[in-house]
Amino acid sequence: MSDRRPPAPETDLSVRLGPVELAHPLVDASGTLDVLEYARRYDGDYLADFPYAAYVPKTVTADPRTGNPPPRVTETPSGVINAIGLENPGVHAWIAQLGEWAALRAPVLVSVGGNSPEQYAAVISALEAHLAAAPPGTVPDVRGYELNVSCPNVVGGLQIGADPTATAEVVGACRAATARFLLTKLTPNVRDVTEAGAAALGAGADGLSLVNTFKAMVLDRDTLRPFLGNRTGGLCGPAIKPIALRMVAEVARAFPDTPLVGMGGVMTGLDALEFIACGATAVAVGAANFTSFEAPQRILAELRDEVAARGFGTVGEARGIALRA
Amino acid sequence: MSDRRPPAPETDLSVRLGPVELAHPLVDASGTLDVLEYARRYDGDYLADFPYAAYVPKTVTADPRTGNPPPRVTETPSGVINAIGLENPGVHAWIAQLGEWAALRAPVLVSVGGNSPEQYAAVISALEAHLAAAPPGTVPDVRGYELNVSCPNVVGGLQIGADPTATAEVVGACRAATARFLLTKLTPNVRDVTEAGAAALGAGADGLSLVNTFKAMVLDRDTLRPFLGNRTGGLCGPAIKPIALRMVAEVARAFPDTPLVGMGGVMTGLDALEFIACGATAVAVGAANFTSFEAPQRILAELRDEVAARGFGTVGEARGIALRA
Amino acid sequence: MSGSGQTHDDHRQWAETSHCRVSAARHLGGFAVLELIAPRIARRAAPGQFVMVTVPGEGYLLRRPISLFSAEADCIALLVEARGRGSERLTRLEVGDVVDVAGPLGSAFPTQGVTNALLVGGGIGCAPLQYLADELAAAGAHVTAALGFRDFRAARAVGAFTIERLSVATEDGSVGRAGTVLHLLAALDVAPGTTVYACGPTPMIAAVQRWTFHEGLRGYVSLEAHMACGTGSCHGCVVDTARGKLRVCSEGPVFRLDEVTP
Amino acid sequence: MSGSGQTHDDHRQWAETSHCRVSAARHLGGFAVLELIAPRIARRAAPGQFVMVTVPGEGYLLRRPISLFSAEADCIALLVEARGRGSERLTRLEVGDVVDVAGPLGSAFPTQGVTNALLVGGGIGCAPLQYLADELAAAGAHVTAALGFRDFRAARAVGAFTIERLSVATEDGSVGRAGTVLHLLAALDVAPGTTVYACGPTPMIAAVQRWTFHEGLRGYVSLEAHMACGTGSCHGCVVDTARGKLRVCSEGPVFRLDEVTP
Ligand SMILES: Cc1cc2nc3c(=O)[nH]c(=O)nc-3n(C[C@H](O)[C@H](O)[C@H](O)COP(=O)(O)OP(=O)(O)OC[C@H]3O[C@@H](n4cnc5c(N)ncnc54)[C@H](O)[C@@H]3O)c2cc1C
Ligand SMILES: Cc1cc2nc3c(=O)[nH]c(=O)nc-3n(C[C@H](O)[C@H](O)[C@H](O)COP(=O)(O)OP(=O)(O)OC[C@H]3O[C@@H](n4cnc5c(N)ncnc54)[C@H](O)[C@@H]3O)c2cc1C
Ligand SMILES: Cc1cc2nc3c(=O)[nH]c(=O)nc-3n(C[C@H](O)[C@H](O)[C@H](O)COP(=O)(O)O)c2cc1C
Ligand SMILES: Cc1cc2nc3c(=O)[nH]c(=O)nc-3n(C[C@H](O)[C@H](O)[C@H](O)COP(=O)(O)O)c2cc1C
Ligand code: FES
Ligand code: FES
Repeated sequence: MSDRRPPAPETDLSVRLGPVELAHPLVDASGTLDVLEYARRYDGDYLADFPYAAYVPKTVTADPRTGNPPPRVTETPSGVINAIGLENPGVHAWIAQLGEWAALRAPVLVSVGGNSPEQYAAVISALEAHLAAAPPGTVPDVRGYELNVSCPNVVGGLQIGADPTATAEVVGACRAATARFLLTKLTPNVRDVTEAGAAALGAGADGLSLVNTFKAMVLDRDTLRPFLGNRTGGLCGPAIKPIALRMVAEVARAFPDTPLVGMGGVMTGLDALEFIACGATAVAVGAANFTSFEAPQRILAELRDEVAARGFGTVGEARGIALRA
Repeated sequence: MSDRRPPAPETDLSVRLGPVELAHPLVDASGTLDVLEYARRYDGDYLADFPYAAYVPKTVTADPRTGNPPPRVTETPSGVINAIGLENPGVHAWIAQLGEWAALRAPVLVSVGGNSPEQYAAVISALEAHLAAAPPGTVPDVRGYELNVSCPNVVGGLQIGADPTATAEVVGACRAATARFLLTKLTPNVRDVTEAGAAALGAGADGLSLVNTFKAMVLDRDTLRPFLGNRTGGLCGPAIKPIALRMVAEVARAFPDTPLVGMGGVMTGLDALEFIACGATAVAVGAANFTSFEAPQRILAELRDEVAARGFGTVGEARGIALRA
Repeated sequence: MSGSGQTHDDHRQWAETSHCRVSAARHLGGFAVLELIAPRIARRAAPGQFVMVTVPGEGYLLRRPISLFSAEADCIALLVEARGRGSERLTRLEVGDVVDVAGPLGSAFPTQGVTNALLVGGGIGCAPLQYLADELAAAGAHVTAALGFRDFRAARAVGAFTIERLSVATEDGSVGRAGTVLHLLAALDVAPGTTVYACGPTPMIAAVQRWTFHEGLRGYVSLEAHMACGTGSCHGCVVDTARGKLRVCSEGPVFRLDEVTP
Repeated sequence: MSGSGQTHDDHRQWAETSHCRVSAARHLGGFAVLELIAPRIARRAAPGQFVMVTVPGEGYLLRRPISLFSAEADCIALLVEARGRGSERLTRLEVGDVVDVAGPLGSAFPTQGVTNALLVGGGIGCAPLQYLADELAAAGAHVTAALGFRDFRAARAVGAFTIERLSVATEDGSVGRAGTVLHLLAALDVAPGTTVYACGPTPMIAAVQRWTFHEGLRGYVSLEAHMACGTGSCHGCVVDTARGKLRVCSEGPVFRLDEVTP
């Protein structure tokens, strides 16, 4: 919108993502913001000032992973491609770090990855055991999980999410391991995104998040060989937003009362509102975090303005309005 | 490339797309260039000066189609979305116009659409009958067909291409109707693009073209309702190029000796060369036609420069080099 | 998006002018009148036709259709309203900037044999009417124009017009008569046989159509539609007409008032 | 793309300067030295650190990592080579243009207790060495620099440097000594205990590493990697080191010469 309106801080932006109360709909997309790294670069108390309504850390797996060979990231027309390959220290080392950000003043949804139902469940069981035993104040406020069955950059990642049966097995194993809120993150690299969604919900997931990245390839200008060390990577950013919106709308139509986290190319408050209009409960911001430290604050301010300027009393009033016949 | 080199017109750009000799690898993508409309706006003899190596007209169906309600097109970040809905006059009216561009000095690959194997075959049979009876000079040089089983904007379009069995049925019916070169145009809206590719080749297709557009959605800024009259549309342009390249590479790897027409977001000569490096025999240019009347000439000149500057004697030497281990 | 910057000037068979220089620019708050040096376009143009303008800078894939506001000698002029990203960028063009422009495209307003002309415009739909008025006046016709705008800001575009018999209405009454352009028409003394030329938003077109039928007048209308190619190739810009679905960029933008169904 | 233009200046807890004005720009054919007014960055910076620069205009999603070429009072300077689209755009910045810059980021070259320093740079890898030389010299160290370039064009960057004891080599012999920076090193009289600081292309780093081992010297290296976040968040920029995979933007860009495996 070209003419900026005065901010309208009284607009109610809070939403309920299943049992999780969010101050506003924006969360970070897994793998794009590290709360400890941000805290290191911030002059104030970042754990108190955390701008997103919930924190989704980078996917953690049972075993430590070294990830893919470099290069791992580059730019495409209106997009970003990455092939990190789920580099992470493994759940035990990850748990050992929890104390460092225990003071985070936002609910946490832990992103979990793996190659088999057992590996996913092992991450959750290890964390649940730790949470049950941890003295208050030594762990962050973990409210739930996001099962990343959709990473295109690891063996077993995309494969699980593209196969409804395999998805249901992972979700079932995780459901048995926790009573907390359970999201399943869907891959867009399928014919019908509602199939894996139905499988996940049928196996006990409480909600769905989508989309993860699109499997894609970029060539090196000079050699015409695949640029990324992993040859292929996952495409995200504004380039994919129209496809992501379509998929979120399909899922919202198929599962009307299900908590949904929509994502894919959100760069502005209007983008976020579009995902909500397509039925998302909350909206995750990924690549936009790479554009500025202050991207979340800006997008939130814009979302507030957009909601107010359109006369919605609450952001919930905008939910699903693109789906009406 | 920032520093332009002198053109190298001696570089051999010719390719063989199955039995069809092409002066260079560039063809237009179906639905993005109308040869008669261009001729109307051209000062010279456009049918003689046609810049592409082959002409792929807009998809024609057995029955006349009025297409989708407006709006039908708009821009997205680095992309274009359309929901034309295969508007066309039907094969009989279409055949009646053939005389007007019979002088086109380029081979023609007729794009064919429909909702059933019979409808596809009916288009081909009608055209074959006409071609067999037509006096020389009254029809263009039809060399083959491109079966559009992948339009996301009509009932039966995407559905066929996303279903290998349905794809095979369409291809089989068309194979029985013609001895000419038969391409099948694949949809990217699938988990594994090689499945429909294998089905098409198994049923008698001579080659494959890909990708058609990605099913996507854009909202109206003001109303937050779907912008396109058809609600959803097909996304193309540079935004999708990384995904298209990945799919072309997958198909080229799976079917190494198959004629392939690669497309999706080609705006420059380097883009075209990238598709060739990923295994494409020829490259189709779609949305770039919307940027300038002279886009094909520019892209061809750039391709020639790129091929020469990299020391390839022929464009064929670049084919598939991104696929090597 | 690359590409468009580098056209090959040896292919001169197209009425497409790359690196078209802005020779004058008037900025009217939200609008701009841009004069461009484009001899090949100017020479062929007729009122009602449009050009496809490449928005300078990365990130604009499609060209924007803009009507000819005037065409004289070597120059064309465009009246552009900042509506979205691309048109906003165009209104910020300055003298010396260069843009790529293709045209003239589409059908023109028939003017032959017209002695009395009534030009009716709403909002930015007024853009093609100046050129039309000039041509009609040059051919000796008696030209009256009625332009309607939403408010004061939209009415700034009036500053670009030099039509002699010109009346203006704004819905909020801030400029000219309060009301729509229909109120202006009702107040006019329209000679029988007057040819009506209309351009503007759909509800206005519908109202003008009803009014001309009622008055027993004939006329023409210039329509807008979202375009991709602008060359009749993509079938993106179709509108319903009495002759079936027609392309605004190719069969239009000018249609007979009685054949469109706004 | 949008977005990056509009930052909220009330969130000042980040060393991120939006609308950072270019106060001086020197264009050296393919390179540019840009001086930017960025007090919050300048105040905290140390040699070896870098900034993430938003390329102005639509169509650049990722920020570009650029080393600090100098930092003094309220200003920082960057030495930028036009390599691809984005860096080319940056080299075209002019005085008065504004860019968004975040930093200082990453690790700095350790300089404490250094009395003899040998700075070895290859190509645009030379960029962080001027700032380093200034700091070392200010701390009383004896600084020698050896810079290698491919050819005459690449060597234009030398014009930006004001290091006193500076020798230059070009592979084609067009400027300075013919050969690589290794040939310069071989000709130098290096005091024992000299600290080596290296930055440049991977083969040069590997050669310098071998040379320092052979000479029994210690040193540091600044590495490059393709980056997305620049903030340690995405794990896009990892390199193999003796300490495992480390992030260039967070644990680096400066590493000990003996811990990297180029
Ligand atoms: C035949 C014709 C003549 C026109 N003449 C003029 C004129 O003289 N002066 C003027 O200011 N405007 C004119 N317009 C409208 C002008 O084309 C749009 O305002 C402009 O394209 C909007 O682009 P944007 O980037 O600002 O909008 P955005 O909404 O950001 O653009 C997104 C896409 O939608 C298209 N689009 C958006 N609005 C319209 C619209 N109303 N009509 C057609 N396409 C649209 C754009 O071209 C672009 O492809 C004309 C339109 C047509 C069809
Ligand atoms: C810590 C660090 C410090 C640097 N310091 C300087 C400096 O002082 N001066 C200077 O001119 N250059 C420096 N570079 C290199 C500079 O970042 C790249 O040349 C620049 O990003 C290229 O962008 P482009 O748009 O021109 O290239 P494109 O290839 O068009 O960019 C595409 C993407 O690849 C990335 N990319 C391309 N080349 C490189 C590269 N060599 N290293 C990292 N990312 C790359 C871009 O950032 C962008 O995201 C530094 C790099 C790093 C990592
Ligand atoms: C560098 C990078 C790393 C990512 N890592 C993860 C990850 O670890 N787990 C995950 O579920 N998604 C990961 N994603 C995907 C994002 O969470 C998100 O689904 C995707 O980027 C689309 O959102 P965007 O367009 O806003 O970036 C990653 C994306 C990027 C760009
Ligand atoms: C306006 C428009 C109309 C199209 N019509 C057709 C069509 O009739 N038949 C078809 O097979 N593909 C059609 N396509 C798809 C293109 O042929 C092509 O597959 C796609 O646009 C990807 O190429 P691009 O990114 O270069 O545009 C159409 C695309 C556009 C943008
Ligand atoms: S815009 Fe393509 S046919 Fe009119
Ligand atoms: S660039 Fe993201 S971790 Fe270094």
